[in-house]
Amino acid sequence: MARILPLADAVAEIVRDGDLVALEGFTHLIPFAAGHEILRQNRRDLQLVRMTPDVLYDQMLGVGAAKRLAFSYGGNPGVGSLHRFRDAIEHGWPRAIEVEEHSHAGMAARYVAGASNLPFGVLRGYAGTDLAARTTVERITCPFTGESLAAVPALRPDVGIVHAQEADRQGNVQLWGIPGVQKETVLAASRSLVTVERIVDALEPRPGGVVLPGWTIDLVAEAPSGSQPSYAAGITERDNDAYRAWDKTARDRSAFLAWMEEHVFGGPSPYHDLTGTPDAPTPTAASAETAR
Amino acid sequence: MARILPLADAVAEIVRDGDLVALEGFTHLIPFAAGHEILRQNRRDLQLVRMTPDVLYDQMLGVGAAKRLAFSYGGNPGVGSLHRFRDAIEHGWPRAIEVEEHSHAGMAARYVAGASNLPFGVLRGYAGTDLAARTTVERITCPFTGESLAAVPALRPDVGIVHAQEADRQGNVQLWGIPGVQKETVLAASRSLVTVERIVDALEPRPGGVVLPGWTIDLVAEAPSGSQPSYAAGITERDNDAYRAWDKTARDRSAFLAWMEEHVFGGPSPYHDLTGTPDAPTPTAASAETAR
Amino acid sequence: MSAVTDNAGATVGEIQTIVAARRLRTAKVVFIGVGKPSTAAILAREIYHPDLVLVYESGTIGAKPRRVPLSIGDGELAETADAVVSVGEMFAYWVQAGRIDVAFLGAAQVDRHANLNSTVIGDHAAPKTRLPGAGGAPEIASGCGEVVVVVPHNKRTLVEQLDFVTTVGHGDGFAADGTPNSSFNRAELGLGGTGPSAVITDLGILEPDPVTRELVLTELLPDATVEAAREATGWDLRVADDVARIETPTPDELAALRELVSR
Amino acid sequence: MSAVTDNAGATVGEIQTIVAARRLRTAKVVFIGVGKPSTAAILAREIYHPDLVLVYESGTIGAKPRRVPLSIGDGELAETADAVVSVGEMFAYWVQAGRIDVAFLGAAQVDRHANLNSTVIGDHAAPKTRLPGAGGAPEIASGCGEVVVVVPHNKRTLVEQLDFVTTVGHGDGFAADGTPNSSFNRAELGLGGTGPSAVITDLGILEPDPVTRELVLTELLPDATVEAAREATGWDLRVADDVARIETPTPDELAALRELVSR
Repeated sequence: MARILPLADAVAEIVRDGDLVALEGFTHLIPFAAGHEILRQNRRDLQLVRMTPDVLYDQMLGVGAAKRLAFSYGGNPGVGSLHRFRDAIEHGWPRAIEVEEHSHAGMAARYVAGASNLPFGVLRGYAGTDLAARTTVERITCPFTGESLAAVPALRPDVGIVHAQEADRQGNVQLWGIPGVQKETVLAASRSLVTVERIVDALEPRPGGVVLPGWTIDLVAEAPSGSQPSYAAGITERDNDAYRAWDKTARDRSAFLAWMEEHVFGGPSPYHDLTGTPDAPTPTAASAETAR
Repeated sequence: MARILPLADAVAEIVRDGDLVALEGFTHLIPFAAGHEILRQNRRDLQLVRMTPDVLYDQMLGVGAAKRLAFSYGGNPGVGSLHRFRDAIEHGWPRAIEVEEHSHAGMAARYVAGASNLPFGVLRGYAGTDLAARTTVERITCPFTGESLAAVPALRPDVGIVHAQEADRQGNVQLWGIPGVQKETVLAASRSLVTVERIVDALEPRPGGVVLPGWTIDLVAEAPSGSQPSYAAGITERDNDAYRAWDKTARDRSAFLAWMEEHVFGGPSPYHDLTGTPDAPTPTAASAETAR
Repeated sequence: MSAVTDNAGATVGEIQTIVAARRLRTAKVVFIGVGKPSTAAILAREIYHPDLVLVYESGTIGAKPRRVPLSIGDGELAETADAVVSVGEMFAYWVQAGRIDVAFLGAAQVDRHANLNSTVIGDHAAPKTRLPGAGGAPEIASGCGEVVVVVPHNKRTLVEQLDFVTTVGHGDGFAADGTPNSSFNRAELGLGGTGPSAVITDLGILEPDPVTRELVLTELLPDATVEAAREATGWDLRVADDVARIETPTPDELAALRELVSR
Repeated sequence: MSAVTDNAGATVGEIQTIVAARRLRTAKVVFIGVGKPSTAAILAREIYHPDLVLVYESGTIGAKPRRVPLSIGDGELAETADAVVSVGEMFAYWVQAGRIDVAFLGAAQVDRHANLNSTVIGDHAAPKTRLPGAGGAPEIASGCGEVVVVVPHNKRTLVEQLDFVTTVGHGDGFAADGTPNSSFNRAELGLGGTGPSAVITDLGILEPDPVTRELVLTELLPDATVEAAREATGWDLRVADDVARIETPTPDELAALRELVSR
């Protein structure tokens, strides 16, 4: 059975400095509330993993919380660049990060292999690209046909964090809509946290429902609107204006830092109602400063 | 878009003598009606594939329709032996069959590889077993960890046939309940036929629903109760008595042949209402004789 | 199992089922095939351990059957499950990933190191008796934390030499000093889990020696004897110094089992 | 795209979108990223081809969006899809399996053999401009039947030499006698599909030569010229003997596009 904790307690328990952490959500169910809580708790030297680092990872990279990023597409979907991501890679600001990049197909195969307890995944991919020489990929030969395919290493994060629509009181989780790699993230990770819009007495089976039994999850935390400005199908709407507005905020280092100070470190989240986390610590000025 | 045909026409179009044919259904949604129609049409030298050959394959092997069988578990679940399957393997009656056997994990990996257009699947399996020397499996080394794993060849049937609860008039199919390898069978096969309990105006999304778009399927045929004595969740019930009764019928060659003559070749199916196939041909005495 | 009235003493079949159920008192997640193991797991969930998670290879995770299903794919399993997944996912994400603590397996033959045959009696190419085959067993036995084997106790089942190794138990075992008797052992084969922890028969319980991994008779059913067990075993059966007597089923256990089977 | 009134002539951006939409008249299943290609595919489904199946890499198969989504994962895509699958399944069972006829891709750089860069400008280890990266492009381009590239026509985009090969188009191409110019070609790399069939720019359409696979200017937008296209290309652009003039968008096409974008 998963334990149900306030978000701040859950993050404090599960994320450690230096961890390989995947906060997943393929355009949907992105765990913004959990990510912000990680920043408020001033976790450092994270090795972040995510197929589609978007605004959340822009924020995490922008305050220097990560030393490494593995990913496959680092853009603000439909808007443009992630300016903090670019600044970190192009100028090492606020710190240099090591980058490992894959294709989506490769990252998905890595998660599937991790969830399957296989050391590698196989795909038709990478052949002829310059990626092949700059990432962790090997060629493997089919023992039956002699064909050459790509092998990618399994992804086994220390911590997997995803958002979902609901959990019951035993910590069984159900999500629906675009499933992304949410299930694989939890099943591949050594430790897992699922934030949910709401906790209900019983999960009602739904079309498209993906259920993760509570015994496969370590911690569940209630975080209403916790994936905003992305969304939780059927409960919240994607806040496209917030994604567009982020482009302007993130272009400028000072504007970015001021925004983070006001909305993440110093005040209520801009995106969500954190009633699920009454005990969220307010970071001291010192810790917020260190975070930069 | 899948074409919707009467069952007899669909089978006549899609199954040829000698084909590698998978009629799948993991205890649920087993396509009995389609299998019986294949027998009525007197297809020969089939290379049958199925994870769990049960009563349907006992019948198909018992009339000598197959020259080869690839499988992972050949039993009458909860009842005991498949006597026709045993007679074919132990005594070559009515004809000898070539056997390729795998484990469930291996067969599932073969279907997944086939549906994925990969030449092989990888699993932790077969090591130390006598299966390894008697089936198509190779060892493969992880290029990252050096671990040795099993590689199994992808399964790409000529024809994949499954049963499902419903299709709409464009041939989009929905099934629910135990999904088995139904999706993989259709996606891995060169040609596919889905029999359905009913054809509806529009598919209503359901909990646990697996949808196969019509453009991934060649043919759809209506076959109400077409998976009896197995079942279609929510529509028919598993006929456990029929499975138990089969044990007695199949023990004796003459009793078996008489049963097949009466119920499959000569008369209405014992299991289902074939109103979906008004044009099912009645085999001549000669063709029924050949089938033995 | 022979017919008994509701109040009669337990049959050996009933005791065997109850003994199997008791093995699940501390398990969290159990993987189940058909037959006695299914009954035992359902019983364990009902009387010892309501949170026990039943996983069937048909893809039903957390099934809560009220009746003993005939097949591992009966409709009630999917209807009551927490999650229902494809067979491919079941074996990859759940069995191979090591998420299951205990698996129950049957077999036609078991050898002294708890290797199992469910494929063939006689030669594979020209079998005397063709058995159903591997099913999920080989990978269940390497993916789950431990395996409990449930078989009848007789010389046809407990044999000196398997006709076919379908599922690896403890391979060729180990010498008394802990060195493997051959390369046929779980570590060298890269198998996960700890392998068979018990063989539950209708005479008693055999458990692997902690060092040699040879099966040792450690417990006897109420009316069974060491002599009967040795006589019904196809090899020279080792017997523990202190063979325990299996506790007779309690009236509650027996009543619950009978009520379950009668549903 | 510059502002126009509803009744004004089409902008080049609008024409580019309509040209892209027209490429889908005979496609059955199209794979879509964000931006212009998404608009083009939705438009094609609405005005030419109601059965066109739109597949988004977010896992939504057969989506029927009424609006142009900002991201490839907007809620309307899942709500209107025939099936919604995980990302792992999308790339394995759908893209890699070759079930998709046409894919639209954008890129920051395109070379004369339609190889694409969406990773980096400058050196990968010390980039001048870090781009979003590969996303699904490399495997989309080897799994789908053909690829249509949609890019602006300028020397920064159509370059002599890519800074990074993210996605293989036609490799190093072929000599006039059909022998490959190097081992960098689709067949030798084992890639599926036929690769890029067109590069649609805001000046015209470039298509690979049937033999050499070098891009050739084959069609021009209504107001574009061969000279302008050559001037805006980073290599010595080949021009077809008979460059066709792209048909001006019909009032119906233009009205439908504008109505779609305004929703």
